[in-house]
Amino acid sequence: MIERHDTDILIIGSGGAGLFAALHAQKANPDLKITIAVKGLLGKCGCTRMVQGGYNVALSPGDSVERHFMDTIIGGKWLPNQDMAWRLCETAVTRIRELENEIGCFFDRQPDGSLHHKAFAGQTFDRTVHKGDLTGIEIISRLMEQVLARPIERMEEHRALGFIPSRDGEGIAGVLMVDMRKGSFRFVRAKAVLMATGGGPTMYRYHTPSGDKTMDGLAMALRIGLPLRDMEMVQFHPTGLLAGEDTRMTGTVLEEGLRGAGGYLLDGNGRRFMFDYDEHGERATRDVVSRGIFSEMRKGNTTPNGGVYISMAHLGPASVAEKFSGMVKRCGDCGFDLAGGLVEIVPTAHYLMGGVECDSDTRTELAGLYVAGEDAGGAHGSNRLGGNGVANSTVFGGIAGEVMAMDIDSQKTFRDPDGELLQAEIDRALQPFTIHKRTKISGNIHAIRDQLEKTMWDQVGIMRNAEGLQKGLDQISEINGRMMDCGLEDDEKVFNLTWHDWLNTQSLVEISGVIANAALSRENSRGAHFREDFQDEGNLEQSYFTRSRQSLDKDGRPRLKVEQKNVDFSIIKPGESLVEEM
Amino acid sequence: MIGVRLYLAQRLSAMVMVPLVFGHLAIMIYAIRDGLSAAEILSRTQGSIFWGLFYGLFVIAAAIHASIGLRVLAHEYLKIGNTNLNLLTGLIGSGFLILGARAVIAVTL
Amino acid sequence: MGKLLIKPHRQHPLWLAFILHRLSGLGLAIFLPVHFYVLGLALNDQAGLDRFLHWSDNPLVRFAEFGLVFLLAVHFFGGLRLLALEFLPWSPRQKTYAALAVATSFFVTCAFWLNAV
Amino acid sequence: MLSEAEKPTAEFLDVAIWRGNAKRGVFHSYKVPQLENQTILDVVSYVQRHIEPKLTYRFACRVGMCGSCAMMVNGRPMWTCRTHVDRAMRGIMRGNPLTIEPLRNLPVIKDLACDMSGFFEKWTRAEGRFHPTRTRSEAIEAISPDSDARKAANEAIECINCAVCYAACDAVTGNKHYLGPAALNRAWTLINDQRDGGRNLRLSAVSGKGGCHNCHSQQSCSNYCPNELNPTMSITGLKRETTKAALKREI
Ligand SMILES: Cc1cc2nc3c(=O)[nH]c(=O)nc-3n(C[C@H](O)[C@H](O)[C@H](O)COP(=O)(O)OP(=O)(O)OC[C@H]3O[C@@H](n4cnc5c(N)ncnc54)[C@H](O)[C@@H]3O)c2cc1C
Ligand code: HEM
Ligand code: SF4
Ligand code: F3S
Ligand code: FES
Repeated sequence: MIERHDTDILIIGSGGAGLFAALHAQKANPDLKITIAVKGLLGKCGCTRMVQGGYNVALSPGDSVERHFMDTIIGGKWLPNQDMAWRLCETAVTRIRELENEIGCFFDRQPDGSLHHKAFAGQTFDRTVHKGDLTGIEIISRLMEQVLARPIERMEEHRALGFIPSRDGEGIAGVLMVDMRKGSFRFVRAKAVLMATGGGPTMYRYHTPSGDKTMDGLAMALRIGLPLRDMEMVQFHPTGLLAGEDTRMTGTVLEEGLRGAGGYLLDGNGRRFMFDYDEHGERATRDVVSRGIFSEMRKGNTTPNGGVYISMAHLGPASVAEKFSGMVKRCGDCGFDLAGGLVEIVPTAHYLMGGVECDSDTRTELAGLYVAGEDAGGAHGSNRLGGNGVANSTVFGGIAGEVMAMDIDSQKTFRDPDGELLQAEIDRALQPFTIHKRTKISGNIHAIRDQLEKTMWDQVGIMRNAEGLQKGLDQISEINGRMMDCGLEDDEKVFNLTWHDWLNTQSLVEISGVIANAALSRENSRGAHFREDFQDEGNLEQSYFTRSRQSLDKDGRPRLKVEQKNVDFSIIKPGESLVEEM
Repeated sequence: MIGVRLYLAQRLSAMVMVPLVFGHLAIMIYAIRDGLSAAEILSRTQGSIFWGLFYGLFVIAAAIHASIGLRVLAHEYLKIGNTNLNLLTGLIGSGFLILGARAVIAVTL
Repeated sequence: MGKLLIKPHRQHPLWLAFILHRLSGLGLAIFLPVHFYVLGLALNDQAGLDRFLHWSDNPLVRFAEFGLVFLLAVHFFGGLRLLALEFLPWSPRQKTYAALAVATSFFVTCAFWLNAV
Repeated sequence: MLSEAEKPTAEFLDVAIWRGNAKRGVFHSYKVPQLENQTILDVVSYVQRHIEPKLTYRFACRVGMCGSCAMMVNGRPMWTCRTHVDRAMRGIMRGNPLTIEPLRNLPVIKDLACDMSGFFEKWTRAEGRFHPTRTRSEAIEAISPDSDARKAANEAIECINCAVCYAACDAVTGNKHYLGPAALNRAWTLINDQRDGGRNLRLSAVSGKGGCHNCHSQQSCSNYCPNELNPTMSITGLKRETTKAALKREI
């Protein structure tokens, strides 16, 4: 019933991290068998493709890796893992050259032929390299072409379900997957596994990431007891499109530049409100604007769909249509007049800074398991700079590829999988069918996910407090209970999206619990984490990050423990700087 | 199913035919004003090296052009494979050539 | 436009121009051998050729001839359009050219026909 | 904008969705509540969420970047996440019921999801990838954004590999070797990329039995490309360059 398959290196996910890992591993050792397994089509899912703004890299004269590093640390409010942050800024320089010179990306140029760098919020230098406002498409399409042309095995529409450690628990033996097209299980043994499923906070009512991202990787890591850090750190983008409940357009990003160019945010009555919250008005930072909008929404000063408006018309519809042609066209296709009318918006969950703990070589606690990209925690601390996301996934994806190839060089055999765990993971994936066999009731998984999204948005969202977080936790556990009553008729597993919706929701529920617990444990406000009951940022010198880890209690029930670990200021301490004039 | 060489042959033959067809159309419009008779046609063409070359070239170009054109149609609509296609192209081409040569000889010699 | 006749994804002017070129080419390829054969009659049967030309005074045959000239004209001007499209720098006015090609072929055919009757 | 008469008035849309597998399939009818903000993808999602849980389709980004969600809507290929229902039902596109089918020219896996591997295999076969002439240890080449070649390269670059053009093209339907508009469009960008070292390789690759010369300028590709790219123009460029190369006996 379960098919077996072997490979040397198994990569899960085909975003910037996954594709880079494959290319680097292959280059490091062309004899290795390398497999990419991905939930959608290779290169056509995930968020690297959706990158609009661009890629941060210190290339211009006058800019420096030190400067980029300092911006990253300060942007992350001293929480980043400094070794990772340094590695990120340093390697970004070679990575962008590799993207241009070897992979074939073409980034926008200045009239003199050199790379164009644009400004991005939170940075002391214009260092964001881009291809118009479709940078991600250029990066992923070019990477994808290179991967397609090489002997790299592809398992498309294969969903990873569980990491299976070895019998002795010393390392990873392989990954359980379901071939979504056939609806059948496959166990893939590998000497090294890279987790690059890209996190993605899609458990919020409004969210930007692609539909395939549902925290599967983090949930898998959680279940085998790996430590997750910074899980309370969820970044919200202030301007997501608000188009109603039943459309997938809702939550998608409206460009940051609209505010920068002078767009107004208006409440339901047409009043500009951002100056009530910050002297910079609409041009304040992402988190401030998100909180401003959220406050108005709480007060009920909302538009018909419960958000606020963005208005550009005062800048002249024609010039807006020219300057933001892509955005205006996208809105137009969907029935909105961005250039001349009012468009409803709402803050939207964008990025998860938290992830699996690892070292700056992408190694996790479990031998043979590596992590890169948005799944990895640490590089951004409490807040990610715009432009550091794709840099992060491409930098560490490449590193993972090399490190994996090196690490398994002397490894002759596969690890022996823990059969019990494998069976447990299969049973877990089959749960909805088992439930249905027992109850004969088909549940409504979409209603459950809606409930989860509402809970996370209301209680564990942009502004948090102890009472709400506790309420959120209670609701999450209630939702978890509903999951266990939500059956699915077992008559067709072939490409059954509703089964996958069930599995998606399950991953989201698991990780939502972690986010809420971590948020409850951090009693200060740092970066993306804002506690109404603890608005102070806390002592910088004694900065700590949260580490969440799940273990089984003596009755075999999962228990989550959240610890506070001191940040290791391995390179720089609060109050110091690597850059002279800062 | 054609590669660059067949493509070129087809386009070049088309270009060759451009002035020829143009000329032919013009003459036809002029010539048929008061009806067409065998004698009339022949009196114009017989013994003329010019018309011999003119129509000779046309026949060759048309043979190349049409055989490749029909090859494309045969492949796309009848799903004929490569070997048979080559055969077909050759057959059609020589058919055109033979019939055409016979016609040119008939009207010019 | 007949949805059944022409599938929706084909319902745009340039596809119609394509199919017109294709059908006219096919028509010519079928007609030309016949034409050659008829002319070849002159080789040993001038009377036969005359009989044919006489027969072709018949209105029905006349109409068919009109069709053939139209085919040639359509394919000729359409072919010019294609050669220009392929060998000259791109012009964004493809639809205009396609329309122009068809219009010119009508014009030429009419000229031919007016002369003939 | 829609005239009053053209505005769909019904509260429910009549939708016919093709369901089946590689071997056979039929249309199923559904009634979907009509909303003010509603894309074709939303209609399909509604059916899966509320009526037919086993309906299979594909999407990822929801905003026209990933090219996963293309389908035939009222007989025409288009991205569904960025096609408002109103637009699909206007003018010549109008259809009642609204019909939704998998893309043409690709084998169906199930319902609305097709197997795109052939499409990407042709992308590779057309040498649709960069051949480097520099390494990561060298500086990035200075390239004027205003040169003609660069402009030509940029014009064709923003392809999301959605296969809408591929589904629209009858040359693809007729000729299984034909590389198709998207792959050739990509090859053209690379031909114009002065950093690339694979020119002759690529010109040969697009000159074979499935090459650019099998395009008959139907221009359905350019007509339907949701990103307003013009593969026809790219293909004519390839035809010219391969012609020159063939005459010079470079390929
Ligand atoms: C709209 C948007 C705009 C952004 N703009 C920018 C920007 O301008 N600059 C910037 O730096 N960053 C930006 N980001 C963030 C950036 O896109 C991400 O941080 C980065 O691309 C993540 O890369 P990744 O490789 O980790 O994951 P992704 O690219 O998201 O890839 C994850 C992959 O894992 C696969 N996967 C998921 N679950 C499973 C499973 N269970 N089994 C198998 N495969 C699975 C997915 O299908 C996907 O292929 C943006 C993000 C969004 C959503
Ligand atoms: C000056 C005269 C002509 C010109 C300029 C011309 C031009 C062309 C061109 C450019 C094509 C290629 C279409 C494509 O594949 O995209 C073509 C196809 C074709 N031509 Fe001609 N042609 C001419 C005369 C003829 C004649 C006289 C015949 C008939 C004997 C003919 C028969 C065909 C056929 C059968 C095709 C294939 C149709 C297709 O592939 O769609 N052509 N022609
Ligand atoms: S050329 Fe246009 S239609 Fe074709 S795949 Fe690219 S984006 Fe899609
Ligand atoms: S539709 Fe097809 S025939 Fe050519 S112009 Fe486009 S590729
Ligand atoms: S879902 Fe990505 S293009 Fe439509």
